[in-house]
Amino acid sequence: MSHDPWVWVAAFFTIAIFSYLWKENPLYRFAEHVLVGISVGYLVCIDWFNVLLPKLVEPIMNNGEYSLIIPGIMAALMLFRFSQKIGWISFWPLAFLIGFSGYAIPTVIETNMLTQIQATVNTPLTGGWFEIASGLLIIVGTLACLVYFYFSYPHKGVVGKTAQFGSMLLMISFGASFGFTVMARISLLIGRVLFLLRDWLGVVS
Amino acid sequence: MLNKNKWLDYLLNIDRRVVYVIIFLSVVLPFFLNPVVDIQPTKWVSAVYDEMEEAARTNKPIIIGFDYDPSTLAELDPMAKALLRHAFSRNIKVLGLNFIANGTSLAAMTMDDVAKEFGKEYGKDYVFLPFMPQYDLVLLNFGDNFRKSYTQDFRGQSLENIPMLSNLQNYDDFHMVIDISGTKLPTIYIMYGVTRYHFKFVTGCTAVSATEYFPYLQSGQMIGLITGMKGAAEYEGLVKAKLNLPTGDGMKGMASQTWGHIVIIIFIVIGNILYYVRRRMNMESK
Amino acid sequence: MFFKKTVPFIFTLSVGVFSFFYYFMPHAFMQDLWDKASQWAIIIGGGAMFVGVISMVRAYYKRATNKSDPNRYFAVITIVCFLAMSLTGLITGIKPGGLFNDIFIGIMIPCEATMFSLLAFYIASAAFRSFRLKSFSAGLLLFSAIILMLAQIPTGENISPAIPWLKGWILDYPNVAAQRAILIGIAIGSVATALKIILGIDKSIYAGVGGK
Amino acid sequence: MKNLLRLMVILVVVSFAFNSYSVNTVEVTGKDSPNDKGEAIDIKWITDASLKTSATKVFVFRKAQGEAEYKQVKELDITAEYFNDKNELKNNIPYMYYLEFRSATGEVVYKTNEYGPYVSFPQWINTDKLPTFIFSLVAMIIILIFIRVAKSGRKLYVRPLPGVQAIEDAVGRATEMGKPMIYSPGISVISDIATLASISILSRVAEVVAEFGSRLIVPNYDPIVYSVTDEVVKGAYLKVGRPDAYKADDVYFLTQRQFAYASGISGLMAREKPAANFFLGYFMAESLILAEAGSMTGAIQIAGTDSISQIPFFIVACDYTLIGEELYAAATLMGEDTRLLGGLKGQDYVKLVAMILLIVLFVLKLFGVPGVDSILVGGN
Repeated sequence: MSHDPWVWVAAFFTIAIFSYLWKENPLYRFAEHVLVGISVGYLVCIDWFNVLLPKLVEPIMNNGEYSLIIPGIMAALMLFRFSQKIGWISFWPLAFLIGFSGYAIPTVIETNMLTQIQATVNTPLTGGWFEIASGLLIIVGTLACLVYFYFSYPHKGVVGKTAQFGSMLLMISFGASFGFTVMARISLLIGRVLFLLRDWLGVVS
Repeated sequence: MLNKNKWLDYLLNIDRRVVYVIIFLSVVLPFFLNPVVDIQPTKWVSAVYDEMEEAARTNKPIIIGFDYDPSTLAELDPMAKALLRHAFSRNIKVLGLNFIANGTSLAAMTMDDVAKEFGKEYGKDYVFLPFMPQYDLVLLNFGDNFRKSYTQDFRGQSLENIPMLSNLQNYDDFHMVIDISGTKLPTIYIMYGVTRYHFKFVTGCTAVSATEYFPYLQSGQMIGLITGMKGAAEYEGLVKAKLNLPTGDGMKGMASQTWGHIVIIIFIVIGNILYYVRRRMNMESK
Repeated sequence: MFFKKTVPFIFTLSVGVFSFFYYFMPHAFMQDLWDKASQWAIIIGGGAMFVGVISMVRAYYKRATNKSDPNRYFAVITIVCFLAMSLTGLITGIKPGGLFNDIFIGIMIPCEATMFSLLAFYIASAAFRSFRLKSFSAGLLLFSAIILMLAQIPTGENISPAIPWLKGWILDYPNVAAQRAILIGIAIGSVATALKIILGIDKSIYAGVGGK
Repeated sequence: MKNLLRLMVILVVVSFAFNSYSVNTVEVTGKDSPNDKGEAIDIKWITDASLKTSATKVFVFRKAQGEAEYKQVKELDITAEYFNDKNELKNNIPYMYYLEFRSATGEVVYKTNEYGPYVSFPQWINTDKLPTFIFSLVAMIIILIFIRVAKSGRKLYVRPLPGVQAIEDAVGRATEMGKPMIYSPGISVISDIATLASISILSRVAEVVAEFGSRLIVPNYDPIVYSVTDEVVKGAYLKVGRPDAYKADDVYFLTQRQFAYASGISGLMAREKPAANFFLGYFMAESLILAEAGSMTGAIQIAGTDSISQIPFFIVACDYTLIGEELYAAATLMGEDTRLLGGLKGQDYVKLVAMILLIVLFVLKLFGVPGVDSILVGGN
């Protein structure tokens, strides 16, 4: 058994959340509401000490970088979002921030489109017949899945068959994702069980 | 006939809490049995191990992005620890980054804990830079000089006073970049970092998002992938086999993982059999 | 009208066009401008985090003061916890070893981690009660899922070495094809979204102003 | 580039011929780093094999021409044979370099000659990004054209989807049975395309419901989305001329906490025993809970989401699932949102360009055309 009071607190909250499996109850609600409050408080402190203090307050106070007052004011304007009358002022800083998505257009095109098409074309087609067939599967499969998500032509004839093949590949891929997800969820439970058994009760090493 | 029908109905509509107890036990009991689990590393995990050894050979530091919060802690923390153990045991310096505000303290703790095991000193062997918003911009600026976005470390020290950083400026000075995250951040690293600055990039991800990253592996935008708790166990196995370091939480969980998977597979199979038997009976009775 | 719509539109358009061309134009002139803009963006982003905080506190404050809400005392707990955590952090600092960190380890980690571990139970229950081979697609999906689940544990290797091999092949070939097509689709979608935002065709990003 | 290499080879050969007493000669070459903002010089050398064993570190020294003293700018491992100098370097100033190879004890094993001068200057255009530039323009133009065309109200073809039929059948069956339907628009915000698509489909479903007087329950996660779905359902009743039949209590805001939302709907399903459930929009981990609770009631379930990691659960627990962009396509077929239609068609044609590009490049590669394997993202 642990002698650290914080471990006992952690164990209490772990069990409180687990109690939800039995049914919704006040203990679970308590833990859930505590979590919301604490995580938002946590966010405030991290934001203050890691971002606003070193990037805004200190440069202005200590180094006299007064031009930073402008983004400081813009950051403050964000908070007008809640005003019924002049909520539109918060559009200004928001408009500035979302403008950066202009950089995303070429980035996305190069990273997720051109590089991916290039890699598909460059798929090595060497080795035995099986390696070559597998390589071809990537090329034909990518095309087939793209055809599946192409909506300007009815799925008839060759196009229909290709799309059908694409949908089979999609199912295989989704199956893999499904299996991985099962694994992930069980890992999360293992993490909590390990905490209860080892850190709290000390029954396993 | 009717009896059998009733029985099937009962099983198919069994109280979910019975199922809960079974899965809970299948995860808890293996911890008391202490079975030995043998795990074969996959090629993408071995690739990460080899690259880390390469970093030790070229004597260059590495970057690790700790971008996870408590919700994915169980999957990603063992992985982070395994990577750090390998790095510190081979005297590789580590620069930690973080873009997930809710996980900032976690990353700092994980780094400190593992550093303590190997007697590594903060500021000389590893440094943790603070949380930053607008990660895309920070990652872009890093290619030029990370001092553009960062003025101090997580502990509030000025970057100029940190000996490890004196010779470091941008991605070129690091052997590789690893991002550990269950979010979209690895993709952001590829988009805003790899595409422009062409560094060696490795992802440690939760199992949920694993399948999404394989196109990047095939295209070479990513050179290695560690997936979930199993990936951590594989890495721990490699480090144990080659460097004889003790294994960690990833390996510890594998017995429970095994039983968890088996129980779920059995559930799917039995559930489907019952469902079809029940449906056939319904058709016959009609 | 000018201040409400035109000014933000000009902001977005100019930053958008500039950052689009910055991608192709590395000249120091562009770089210096970009450095300044991105420094500002990080500060504004830091301020933007408070928007979420305020909106959450407002919602819980409303609930806490609503006398007809039977759960109003839970909302009070949230607000008290929020204040306590913020004050602790601002007074004692956020370095490891302090009270702030203890609360993080003692309360935040177990609550959040346990919340998500509940999914293991849900997935087990769903596995038994609702994952059905209703169609050929679902069958293919479940087949590949079971191969993967077996391959991830030593049992798969013990049944047959073909299982881990098949898993590797599925992930490296059919999966790459399928995910790549999805990736390309998402890429085109996000180009369209970014374009619509920059040119002011899509204004839904401004929805929800005024606290409604 | 080739000439430079040839020159280097000649230089190395020549230096061997004349300096036969020193096997360790290391030639250093430098040039302005290409395609950048300036303030950077690429330095390359080839470390002699014998140095690799005797030295452990390489030190790079630099001075601006005219300056008296060299300054150390970088310390590198012996394996390095390339250094991109960005260390407080200025444009348009000629710089001289030399390298020192030092042993573990710090003793200078070998010192190169001075090389240079090298000058750094900025480039306006990054020529390596030309394919990206062209393709970005093509993509943007196609998308803009179709947004225009769709806005003008012209009919654009979208292929028939089995998913649309599935939704209509489900609505029909629920109406026949006289049981309610539950419609969840997902847990995302109004600016999400998935939410827009869901609302577009809802408008059609609500019309049928209003016409035949069946019951539709819409629990919402986001307050703003709620205000829109409320309008849409109310509007549908108005459109078929039965505004009095609209029950305001059936479209409501549930909660903004993920799991509470899921268990709220689960409870609703157990109570109401719906004939059909629709989960259309963006979902996260709660998808599993919703789909399971729904399948236990025996209702027909139609799901659709662009959240890739949740699709598998919907496929195995629902009767029909709209995968990714199929959701948007179904929305354009069922609703009248021109924004969605324009976007969908524009993206479709960009996709077509991508497919053609893929096929053409692959065929060219098969015929052995040189340079195909780096045509799109070749230069770094």
